[in-house]
Amino acid sequence: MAEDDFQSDALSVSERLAAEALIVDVDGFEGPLDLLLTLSRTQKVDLRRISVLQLAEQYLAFIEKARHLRIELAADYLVMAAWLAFLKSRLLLPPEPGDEGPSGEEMAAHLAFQLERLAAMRDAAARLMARDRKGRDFFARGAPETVTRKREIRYQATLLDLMQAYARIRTKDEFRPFVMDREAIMTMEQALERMRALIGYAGEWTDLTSYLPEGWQSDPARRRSAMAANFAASLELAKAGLIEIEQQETFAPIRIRKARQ
Amino acid sequence: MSDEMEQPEGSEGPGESLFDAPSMGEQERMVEAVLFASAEPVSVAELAARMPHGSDPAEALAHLRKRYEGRGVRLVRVGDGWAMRTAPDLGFLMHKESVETRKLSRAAIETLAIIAYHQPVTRAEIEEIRGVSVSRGTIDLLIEMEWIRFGRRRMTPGRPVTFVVTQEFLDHFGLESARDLPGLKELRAAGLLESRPPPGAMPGSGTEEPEEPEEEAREGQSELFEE
Amino acid sequence: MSDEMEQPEGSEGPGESLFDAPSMGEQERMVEAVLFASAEPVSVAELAARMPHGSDPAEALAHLRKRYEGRGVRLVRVGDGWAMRTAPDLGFLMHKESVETRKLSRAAIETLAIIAYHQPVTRAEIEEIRGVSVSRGTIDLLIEMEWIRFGRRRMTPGRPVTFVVTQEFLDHFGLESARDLPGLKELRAAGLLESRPPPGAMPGSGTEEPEEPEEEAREGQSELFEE
Repeated sequence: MAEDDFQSDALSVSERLAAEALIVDVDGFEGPLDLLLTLSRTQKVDLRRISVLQLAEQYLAFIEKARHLRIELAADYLVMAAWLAFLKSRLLLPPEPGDEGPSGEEMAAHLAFQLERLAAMRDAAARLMARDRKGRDFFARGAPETVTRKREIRYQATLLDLMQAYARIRTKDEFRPFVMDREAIMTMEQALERMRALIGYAGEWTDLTSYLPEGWQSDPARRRSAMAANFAASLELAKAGLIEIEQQETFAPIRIRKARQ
Repeated sequence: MSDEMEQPEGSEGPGESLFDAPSMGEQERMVEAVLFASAEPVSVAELAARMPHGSDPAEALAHLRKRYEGRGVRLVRVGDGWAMRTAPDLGFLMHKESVETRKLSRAAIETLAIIAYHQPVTRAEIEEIRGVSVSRGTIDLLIEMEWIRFGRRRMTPGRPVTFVVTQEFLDHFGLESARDLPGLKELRAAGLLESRPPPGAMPGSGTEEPEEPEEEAREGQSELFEE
Repeated sequence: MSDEMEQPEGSEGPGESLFDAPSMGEQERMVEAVLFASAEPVSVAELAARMPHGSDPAEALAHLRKRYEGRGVRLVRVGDGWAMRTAPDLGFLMHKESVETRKLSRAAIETLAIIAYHQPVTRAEIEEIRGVSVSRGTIDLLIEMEWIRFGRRRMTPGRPVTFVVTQEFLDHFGLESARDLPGLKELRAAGLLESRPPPGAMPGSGTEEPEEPEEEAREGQSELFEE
């Protein structure tokens, strides 16, 4: 701490406070360029006339101070410090013969350009945000009428498509693979259609199996399919309120009858 | 429009009668803007509350209403409020129509073909011919397209409905009657019934098989259409 | 073969060029109705598509714009669209309609301004200008607000995506086009919109591989937006 006090002796109180405010506020900076821009304002000159050398020194002093205060600085602040130290040496020392890379002046000019450009963008952003804005200064229609989007989907099919489709179906039988054999399949719709016709006569509880059509009772595969279809159909009919279903206990026969009323 | 300058800034203190009310032209502008931007009809009382003190929104409304007479939008009374609405004769502009052409799905075209060749035909018969169940969506779509319609009920137990093709169908496919559809022999002669090698006849090889008849039972309406 | 199908259903048959286009007064009404009904800008092409055949929406727009001069609502140009908006001097009447604008961070505001003035601009260029990396959240936020969108990829190594501002941006800030951004000409004249390559290695600007940071940005969703 004593060291800090000693260091800051050289600075006036107001300068010291300003510097400390900067440091305390370090999180508020949007990176080293932003910090440089803020520091440059203390020069109170047009950014085009700024002394990059002086700016570099200000920045390095700032970093130094932050280190003394043991403030953790993000790496890019330190990278910038290293670069500015290099720039400073380039600006101060005459170029050595065989030196490669850009001159100190070129580097300084580019830094000045960057600062000016950033400042210009800040200014542009402020002007943009200060414009009349929709939803604050001017407004769109509050009750837009919904445009009914009539999306007409037009299906395309030619006579050829139709004929090919039919041909496909008719020739399918000729090569019908075993797995496609639907002989042993009864659809729920079939069962439903059939049961609808029969249900008028089912006044008493009747075992569902008695509804299986002729020819579907013995062969196990057909019987299974018919049973499933009839069961599903009876659920449909019960849902429609046409029949009642009961089963006395697990695995007991399922029985149906016409709904009372 | 020098009146603009006299109008209180912000609406903080419209209660002051120190300021003259804005000119009627200015009041009309205000009513116009408020009605335009409001999502709901606005009552005269609410207009008065929003406008500078001393304004006469009822009169401004009357002027505005006259101004919009015969225009594309009108000032209309809705309940005890006022709103702007499109002129009724321009309602047709509010429909945006787009036409999208899609290919009919295989299920739909096959179902259609069966109905065309076998009409009148019941759903059960279609299923028997196709070998798979026909989804309700497929039938509904074809009905909606006005390519098929319900025919007479079949006089068999259950009295199932039948389907037949429509005049619209015949027009679309350029047919005078469904009887003009080429028969199987002609199809064969036209090369449409080329003999294809039998697909892998083993169970499980179904995936390589383009027919994949099982899919239909599973598909929902949205999957009816191929790109 | 079904030409009669092309005609929009429900329209009073103005789709044919057999009919004369409506009078200019009538066209003006139509444009007025369509623009009043829409909260979003409507392009001339869309107006033409919705109006009867032979209409000249551009001319109707010019008439309409004149008609609304000085009124409570105005006809404004937004990018390639047109919209009705309330006059900005009447904003004080609308506190009820005001939407709470999200408080944007400084980073977001600056990033937005850089994209607007430098578009199309890559993420690396934004970072070079601000001297700090741009967080994904900032870009995401601006995209979500529909103020920026992906532009074309830059044809440089790594093919980085670029960002541009949207029509919604123009609409929000009351700009006819991005050329009307405040101070744009001066900034360009001052060379401040140039992307000058830094001499030698500068910190914080990824000079050695300027497009490098884009590599990560490229993968993922940005792939979706290739034009």
